[in-house]
Amino acid sequence: MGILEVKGVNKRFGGLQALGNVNLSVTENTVHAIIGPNGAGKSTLLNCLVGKLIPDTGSVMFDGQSVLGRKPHEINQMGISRVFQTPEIFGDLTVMENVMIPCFAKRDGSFRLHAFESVPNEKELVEKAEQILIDVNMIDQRNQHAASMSRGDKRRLEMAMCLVQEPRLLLLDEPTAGMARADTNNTIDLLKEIKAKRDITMAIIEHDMHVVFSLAERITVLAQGTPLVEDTPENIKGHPKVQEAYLGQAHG
Amino acid sequence: MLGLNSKDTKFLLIVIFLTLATPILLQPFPEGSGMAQFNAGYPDLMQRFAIYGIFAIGFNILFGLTGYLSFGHAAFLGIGSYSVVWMYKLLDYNVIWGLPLAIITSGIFALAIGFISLRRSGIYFSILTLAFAQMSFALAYSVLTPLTNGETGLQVYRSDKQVLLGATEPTSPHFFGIVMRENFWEPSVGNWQFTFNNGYYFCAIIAILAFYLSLRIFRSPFGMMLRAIKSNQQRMNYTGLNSRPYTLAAFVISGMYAGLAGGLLASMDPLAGAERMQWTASGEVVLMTILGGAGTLLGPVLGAGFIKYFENIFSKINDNVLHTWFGFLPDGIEDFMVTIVHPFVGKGWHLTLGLLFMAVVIFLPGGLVELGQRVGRLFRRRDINSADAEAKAAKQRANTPAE
Amino acid sequence: MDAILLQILNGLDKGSAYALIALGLTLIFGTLGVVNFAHGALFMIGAFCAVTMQRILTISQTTIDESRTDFLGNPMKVETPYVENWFGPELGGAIIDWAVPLAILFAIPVMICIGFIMERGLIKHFYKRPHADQILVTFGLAIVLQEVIKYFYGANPIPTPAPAAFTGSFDFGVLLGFDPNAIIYPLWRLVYFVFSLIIIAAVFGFLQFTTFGMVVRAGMADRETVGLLGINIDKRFTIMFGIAAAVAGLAGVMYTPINSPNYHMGMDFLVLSFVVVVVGGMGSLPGAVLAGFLLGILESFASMNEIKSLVPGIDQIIIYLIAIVILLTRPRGLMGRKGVMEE
Amino acid sequence: MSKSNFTRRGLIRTGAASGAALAMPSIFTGAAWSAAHSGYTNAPQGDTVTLGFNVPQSGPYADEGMDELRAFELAVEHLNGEGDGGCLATFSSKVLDGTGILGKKVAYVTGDTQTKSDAARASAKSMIEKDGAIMISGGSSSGVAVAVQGLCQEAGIIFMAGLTHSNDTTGKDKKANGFRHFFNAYMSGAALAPVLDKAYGADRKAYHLTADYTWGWTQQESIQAATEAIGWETVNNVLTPLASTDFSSYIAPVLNSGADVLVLNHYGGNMVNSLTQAVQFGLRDKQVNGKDFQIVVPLYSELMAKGAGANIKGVFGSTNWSWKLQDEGTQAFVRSFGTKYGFPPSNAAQTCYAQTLLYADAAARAGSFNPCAIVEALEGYEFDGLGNGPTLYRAEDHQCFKDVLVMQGKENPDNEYDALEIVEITPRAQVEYAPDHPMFAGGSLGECNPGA
Repeated sequence: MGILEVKGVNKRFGGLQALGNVNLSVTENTVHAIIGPNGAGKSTLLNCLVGKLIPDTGSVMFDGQSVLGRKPHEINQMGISRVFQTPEIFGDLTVMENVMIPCFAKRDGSFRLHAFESVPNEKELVEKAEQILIDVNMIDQRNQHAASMSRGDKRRLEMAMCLVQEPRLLLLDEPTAGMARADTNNTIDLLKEIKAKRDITMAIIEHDMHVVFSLAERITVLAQGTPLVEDTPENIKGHPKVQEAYLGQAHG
Repeated sequence: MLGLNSKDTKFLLIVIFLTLATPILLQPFPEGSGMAQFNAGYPDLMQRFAIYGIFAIGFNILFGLTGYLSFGHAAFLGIGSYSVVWMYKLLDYNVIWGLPLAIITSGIFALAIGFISLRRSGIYFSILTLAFAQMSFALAYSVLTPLTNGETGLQVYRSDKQVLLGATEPTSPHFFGIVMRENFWEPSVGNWQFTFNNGYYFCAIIAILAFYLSLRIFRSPFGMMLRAIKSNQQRMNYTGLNSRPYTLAAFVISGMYAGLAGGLLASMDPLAGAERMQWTASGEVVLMTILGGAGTLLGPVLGAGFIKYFENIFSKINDNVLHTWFGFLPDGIEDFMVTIVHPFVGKGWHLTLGLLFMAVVIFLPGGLVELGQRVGRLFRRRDINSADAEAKAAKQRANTPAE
Repeated sequence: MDAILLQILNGLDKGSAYALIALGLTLIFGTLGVVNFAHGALFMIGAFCAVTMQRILTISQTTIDESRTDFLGNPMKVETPYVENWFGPELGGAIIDWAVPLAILFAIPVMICIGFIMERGLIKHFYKRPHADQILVTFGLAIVLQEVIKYFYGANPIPTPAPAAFTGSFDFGVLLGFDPNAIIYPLWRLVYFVFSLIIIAAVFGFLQFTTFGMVVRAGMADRETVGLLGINIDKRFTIMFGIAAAVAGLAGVMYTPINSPNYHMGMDFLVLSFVVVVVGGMGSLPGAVLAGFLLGILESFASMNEIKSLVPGIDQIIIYLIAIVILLTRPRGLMGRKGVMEE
Repeated sequence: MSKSNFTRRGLIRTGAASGAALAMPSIFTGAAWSAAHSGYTNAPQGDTVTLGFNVPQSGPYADEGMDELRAFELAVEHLNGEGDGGCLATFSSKVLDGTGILGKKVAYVTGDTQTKSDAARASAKSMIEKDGAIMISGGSSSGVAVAVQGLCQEAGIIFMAGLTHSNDTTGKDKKANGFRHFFNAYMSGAALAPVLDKAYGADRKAYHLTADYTWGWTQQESIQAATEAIGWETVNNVLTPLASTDFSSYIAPVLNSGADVLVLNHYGGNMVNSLTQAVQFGLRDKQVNGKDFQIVVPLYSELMAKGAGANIKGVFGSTNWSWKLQDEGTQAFVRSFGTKYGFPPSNAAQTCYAQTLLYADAAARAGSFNPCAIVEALEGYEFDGLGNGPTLYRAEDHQCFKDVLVMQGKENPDNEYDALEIVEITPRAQVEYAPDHPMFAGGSLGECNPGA
């Protein structure tokens, strides 16, 4: 039984079948990549997992509980965090504040009116936030405005914001999209380091095969909204169906 | 001190000093001089500065922090005033009954209106709040006259019950015998005369408390959450936080501030007019906040003072006054100067205000606070790095779309 | 039955006025992304174009009539418009009588110029600024414009009658087989209604069928892409602002016989027109028109005695009530697009 | 060059030896606004006395406010012995001699009421607190008049109301420190009814459109009572929102209602628009019940008549006064006003002029600026020569009783100031009522308040 079980998920947009009978099982403490050509339904699947979209049919279970019908913030509270394709951070806030917010969210749940407390007084949370900034090597930038940072830094910050919540499942939507090779490698190293340090399940949607094969333990290939195969990276590499799907797209 | 870091404590102390010294600071010109026209240190206007300052501080908690632009906050102002006057009518003139009630009733209304309006965001939210306020105004002016006394405004009549009214009790608003409209000290120094008014200091103390509270909210985790909502609601949701309760709490708090301000208006002057709820009054607090610098702590107060000053001082400058000013010039030039200045003062005060709005928005995107900063920077160029929270807030506002 | 027909007619007429104002507002918002609080002021300036036209046509020659005296006992000054001197009282009088329709010719160039100046001189600097700043600066401009008008024309309403040919009313009831006087409606309001429909149709036709309109529509959908195609979208947007100003101005010109213009009539319409635009959905032209008619008709019904006796004061709040109901059931108004003005 | 001092404090300082050291703290237990040694609020020190003219300078009534302000300035001129003296010569009381009031030169301050109760009170307060005004006058709506009157009562200042027509000003909301020269809704009804009877007959059915706020209601109540007394039937009374600019949906059903008279209980912009639109509907060309359809506007003002243009022709209404009156008081006032400003004054202006003179006269007769002395001097005061014929300031409610004018829109006006003509001068006896008349019941004057 995987930590995330997707069964028979269908999603249509008007006449377009975005997802057709998707089944997916992500085992706890693994890195699971979902790959596929453009328009294969990767993002739609991800949005179904986090509550942004609701599938027409099928079930999505996280740790034995259905996520369907729950709001994004409730799903996050269940232990799923998401990294976006373009980093979604609080641009108007400082780096430290960006990390403090998930700390509060983790501790207090969805809402608490702590209007007359002081942020620096939350020693425990401050320490936690500082630690994660040290982990992602951003502690020097703690008072910088998030909006003024480079894209790579924003990505690292976003990951820090997700990790500080100690999620059980981290969803990464093309975490290296638009990055230079060096940055990509840094990100790979960062993710490897994270994986090494803690018990965490990761589901990565990725284009870049280099990233996928550096990180993934299992790979699911999606094409036209349906999973083609699911296997280990070694087996996927030479799989004819996969090559067909990619080459077919490349030629057509 | 008081749960603030040293920098904020210093800031608070400066604000307290400025507020308490207002009766002196606003009388910079000696009586009898031509410039005495510009003195603003008389009780009514000082009270208004404090009260509208509270109103704007509260509005800023909603708009400045979350970016939700309410166009209906005047409704709470009106509700606060009506609550207080009703307490006069039913109990007695002690404001102790009315003010808490004003905060509670406006809080309840804010909860209801906010609960519905916050289902939408952006301009759709603005129009929903506007619609509620306009409905309140229209009904208060007409159908609800038995409750509001309509056009005339709610006031105390001799036939009113006033069950708690004692024989020796003052017959105008007071706080345990401290009568609001009385002055406790009227010193004069040379040609300068100052008025220290009970009502003003009552408002001033409440305004300081309101400011302190808003300072705490700004620095609190709650305030941080509100700024996060303004910055990126999507990330907020994916961080496991439901933004609705936060915005609703901000809406209710700012509604209660507005109710308090409305209640204080009626505490200084026992009459509640329906115009207080009109959209122009809602628009006024938006203007105050943006003009002063939305999202900054002091900006809204400056904006409130700015607008009230123009309304009360510039509208009173008539041709006769102009002739006094330019009386030292030869007749021809005097008349010429009067003709030039005439359209901008007296009945033309709106024109001046409109021009200044435009000038501030065009040249000072961060509002009046930014002006202060620029001037400040001129004086201490080196200190550019000072992580002045105000400057940051002002800059942020200029860089990012607010709603 | 006849009462209901009458109110439908009235609602359509009111609605056409709302739709016309909301249309101009939406044109500016849709193309430029600017929330223009000075739109009401443009409407008001349009109305004062009609007043100015009337003033120009009645520039008078002053003669002294010794046989009569004025209120101070001095010989009476008699003013005869030059127009009447030149063309004779008959034709001259007729020209003055037609001042309002003639003002259309005067208002179009004036309003387009004002629109250009506004866009180039002020608005263009605010495209990248927050909406709150746009609101504040255009609101400031609205105050300045109305104060300038007040300075020159005073605060009192100024009578600007419709041509004599259009005074009086038309009896629809007789056409439909009702008793005489059952459904009568003023001729000028019918003119206004038809005029509004023509303008609305013209704007839609212009956007739908001309290359210029196509580019502008594309620009409304996606400004950057069109910019990348090498089309100077900025210039077109300036022109669009001029057109929107002209639409507002014409609405104002034709409205003067219904509502004697005064300097604050723009502010009176401002809130209402925003409600219409938002109910229609930000940036949607068909939405603005639809919402205009809808609110007009419902407002007319709400003012019927039968309904007022059921719910006292309903006519005071009906517009806002509808706005709330619609916005709660349809999150982005009747035809709004997702993501516009929602952050 | 003109020079005058405007602030009370300036006067105090120039009067007293300047350069005094920090004064001893004086903690008052009495009311504020006091000059402790005089016994009443803002007692004039030095050689001037300051009056406050609080008129609408922005908003829809700004032009009316400007006309009031002109009249005030004229009155101050006359009181100070400048100009031709105006009504000082015709006024039945001869104590005013053009040397100011009680030997003090008259100075004044102005403010903007914005026709909002709140703003009007703020403006009045600044006159009292900052400028030391001892009397406030002006205003162009009943809401403002009642609000400012209440303030003046609390502060211990005399309020001489400007244009305010609601019954409440000297009814439910009357105050000892407040005085109304202008007529009221009841008087409009009482004056109009006989004229309407004569012109349109007793068998008429009236349809009322009424502005939905206090003034509109009292106006409607008064005219309905008066017309029903002559035999008219009231078909319907429809309340219209104050903010309306388009009355078409209210006018449309009128013709079908069986009514043959439309009564527009509107004022200002409301009246201009509703009248214009009713005429556009062709109501006045129609026949109902075999009679010509008629429109009545109970309260007229010259400025609104100007705004309504030709639509006003033949329509009956009432005013407090008209520059067309032929008595010598009117002629004196119109002559000085017309000479100074080039056009005739409105009835709002005349009321403000008369109020200023009446205040000055009362102070002069009482020999004091003490509000209570002035109240005493004005209560039950009979006078003449200010343009309205023999007039009484009734002691019971501080309402002036005088002739009321019934006006009609003129067919061929000579110019824009000539829109109305006098149909009848309704004698004072006909518009009088008992102080406890039900339409005025509910309030009490209370005691005069001198403030300090």
